[in-house]
Amino acid sequence: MLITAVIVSLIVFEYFFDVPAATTVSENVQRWAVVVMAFTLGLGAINLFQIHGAKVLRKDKEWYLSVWLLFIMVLTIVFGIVSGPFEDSFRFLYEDVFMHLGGTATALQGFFILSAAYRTFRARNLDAAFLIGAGILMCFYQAPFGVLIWKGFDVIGSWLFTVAVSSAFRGIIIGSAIGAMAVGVRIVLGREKGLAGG
Amino acid sequence: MSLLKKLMEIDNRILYLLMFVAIIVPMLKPIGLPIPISQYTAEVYNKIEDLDSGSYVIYSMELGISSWPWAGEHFVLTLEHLLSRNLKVICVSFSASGPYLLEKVIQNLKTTEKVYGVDYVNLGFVSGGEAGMSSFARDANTLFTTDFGGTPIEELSILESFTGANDVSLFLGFTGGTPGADEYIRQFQAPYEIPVAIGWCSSGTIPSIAPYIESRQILGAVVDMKGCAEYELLRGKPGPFIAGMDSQSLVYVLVLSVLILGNIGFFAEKRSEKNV
Amino acid sequence: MILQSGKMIGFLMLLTTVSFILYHIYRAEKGNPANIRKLAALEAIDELIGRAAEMGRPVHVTPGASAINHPSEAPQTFAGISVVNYIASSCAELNLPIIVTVGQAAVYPIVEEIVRTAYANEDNIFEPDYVRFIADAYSIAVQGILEREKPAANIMVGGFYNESVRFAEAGARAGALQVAGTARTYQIPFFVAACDYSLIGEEIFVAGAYISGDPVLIGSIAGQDLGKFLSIILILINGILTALGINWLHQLLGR
Amino acid sequence: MYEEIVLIIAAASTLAILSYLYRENIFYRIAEYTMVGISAGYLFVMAYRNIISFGLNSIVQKQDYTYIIAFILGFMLFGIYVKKYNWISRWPMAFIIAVGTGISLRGLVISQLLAQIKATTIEISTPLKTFNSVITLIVVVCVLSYFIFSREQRGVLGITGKTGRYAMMVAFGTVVTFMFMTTTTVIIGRLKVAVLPYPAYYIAIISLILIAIDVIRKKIR
Repeated sequence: MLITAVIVSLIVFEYFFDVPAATTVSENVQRWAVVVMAFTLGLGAINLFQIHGAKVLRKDKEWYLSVWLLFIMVLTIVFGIVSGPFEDSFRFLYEDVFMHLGGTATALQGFFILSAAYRTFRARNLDAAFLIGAGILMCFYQAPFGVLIWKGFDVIGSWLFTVAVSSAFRGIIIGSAIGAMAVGVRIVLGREKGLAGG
Repeated sequence: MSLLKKLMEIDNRILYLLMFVAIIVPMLKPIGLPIPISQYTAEVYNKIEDLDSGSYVIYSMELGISSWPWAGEHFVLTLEHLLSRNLKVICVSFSASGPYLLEKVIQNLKTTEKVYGVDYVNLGFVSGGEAGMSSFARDANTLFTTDFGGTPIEELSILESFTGANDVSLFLGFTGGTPGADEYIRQFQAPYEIPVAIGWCSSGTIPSIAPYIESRQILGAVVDMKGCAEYELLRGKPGPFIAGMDSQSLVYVLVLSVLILGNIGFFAEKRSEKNV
Repeated sequence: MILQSGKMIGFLMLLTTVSFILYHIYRAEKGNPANIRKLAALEAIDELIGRAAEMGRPVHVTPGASAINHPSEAPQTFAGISVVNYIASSCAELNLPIIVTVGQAAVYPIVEEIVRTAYANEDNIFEPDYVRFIADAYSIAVQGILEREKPAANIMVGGFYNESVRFAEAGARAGALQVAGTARTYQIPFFVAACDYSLIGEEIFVAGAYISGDPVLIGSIAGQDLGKFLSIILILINGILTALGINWLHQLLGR
Repeated sequence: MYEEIVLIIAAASTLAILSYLYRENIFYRIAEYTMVGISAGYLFVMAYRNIISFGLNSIVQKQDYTYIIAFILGFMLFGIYVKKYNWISRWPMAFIIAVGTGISLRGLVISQLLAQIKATTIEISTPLKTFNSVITLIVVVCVLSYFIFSREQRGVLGITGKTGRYAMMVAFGTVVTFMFMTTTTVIIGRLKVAVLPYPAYYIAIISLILIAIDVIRKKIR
């Protein structure tokens, strides 16, 4: 799509060159984008309506849960927009209910990693051996008990971290920056599958 | 061999239970292990100490309300530190989940002499991801019409002489991933040359931020509970994070034993297969 | 038209890299693509499918849970779809049952079509439950499938989030040999630690390009390689010059 | 009283999610659906507020009518829900993708590519610093060379590529280990706020009893 190519080029061009006209246009485009992107945030709710509405209509397995989901979603929206996001009703849903659900859900992941570490993280090849070896060593660096056993763990750990780990990530960052340029080129050319098909 | 086999077949749930035990026991009976202060935390702390009073600081919150129970005290501590240095703090969020957390942080401030709208402000959420950041950095004063609570910006005296990133002396970001370090340096550090520091990041993301700290694009970072504990020490206000580090130690002992045990079992199994 | 101060080198770098990529895309479209190497993990896939055929157990494959309308996720999903394509044709050849799980509604029709065609090409029967769309609770559902249906091979290439570690664990416990890859940095470690072969980061795009033979993809990979060569050369020269105390390149590279 | 009720709800929410660790159950399912519902609703509210404060206010108060374009593009997004007019939504999508790509593309050349190349120097000061900087340079080059695909990884490229891969493995191992700290932090927060204080611990006791009953029931079978 031509519009994509034009906008990408304009924004990139304006950054490197001092052309007031281009800057004005690009500034405006960016401010519009702030508003258009806000619209996309609302789409999630509509999408849920479609999926779960269909489930309820079809009386799928556990359709009552879908009803509950839609009910609680509408409730949040009504409280947030009609009575205002600083009212107790909205705050109750968001701060007293969601805060606890969301926080705990984050924690689950750590437990899954723990059991996976126990069952499947095996030094089955040299790659994995390096990975697990570093993992074990870093346990001593990360937690205070390591220093208590031997002061050297802190020294080795921080050396490994600042030199080896951060350099490896530097390599990844440089590589992915170049990769992002390639994606950009494909988008401008309209040759990125899925995205620029229109 | 049979003992090893038994140790190899512990149910996942037992592991989870052990994790809980490792966390709870030190909470009830603290051990008090020493905490060395890392370079990364010290850099953030010293930068705040070195700023001229009256300069603008962006306090950018990308974490959601769910992080309040476990890191809220740190957010408040940092904001109080900024205010005690007489800095003008502009709170903003580039992730939709952030503004309420900012609101909660502000509600829990213990200092009473600082005034909302004069010394600090919560501008709320700017949508648009990097486009939002870019617009905010370029001309924040024309982007906003109200603060998060709906007060028109004309009534907020803190914003009178604030135009955007050019006026800022420090960008302090609190992030759990995206948006995060990459976006900060792309939109704030590189184009405007303002110092960027990470006020809080999760431990898992720090390896990918480290290259930027080593290259001095980012000054430093407060990393997870460890960083918070160090920050508490630096502020001279020992609190919940220092206490929590004991739990961390026990959890890491558990992780260590799990990794080693699993691999011992793996190699023992391999050897016995060879013998057969 | 004034180049903003201090940004010249940046612009040149962008221009050079972009022209490398454009040149290689052009070359590839002219029917003269650069060679890209076949990755070890791809060779392993053949072996895995062979093993599954011997055991008479199915192969599980998934293109990840990522969407296809997001710039950083779409390429991963399409790489995953290419891998599905490759595996589907191998499985169809051996008339081996395949289980493809899809977590995104927009991806499902594409994958279904691919697998159906693959089996039709070999005159083998395509069962409707070969490709399964999982509307929600993707991670729980796939975990369940791995545990119950015990595939002999589990291949996961695409964009994965938190589910990666659970899939890898479930696959390993089901006794499957696993090949996995994603470009999401935080999920790669789990795949490497828990799977037999892994594709790290950009390797999944290379695998996708190798399989699909898409000239644009192959061209952009070859073009990127030149960009990386250039970066390596710059790093080396910069390193040597700074060691000698000569700072002009160092200053040129940025303020 | 209100506070106590809130605490009980907090405890119930926390434990409902955690109960997944024992096994999948209806409490977890309800909690999950509630979470998705509130989260989507919250995003909708945020979207609404931002559209008003950035978009509508700019038109009404500042008389900046160019924002009308943003509104048109925004409403075109809804075309996605009508099969026949699906194509309408492609315009705003293309717009969003274009702005996002352009903005990140222009920033990353200097901030990520060149700045990181620049930072990779050889420092001649103390022997340790020199040693570290040389190692850094070698690792960066090796990692980059691993991601070169149009040459076979043999000879020099073979060695550097392998080294790069192992260096990345060390980095990934570090990531895995470090991740546990967040979990611990989160759980401490959960326990302190929503499980251990009165009257929340009653919920914890009830759920422990439920689990115990479930275990015994399975044993009997």
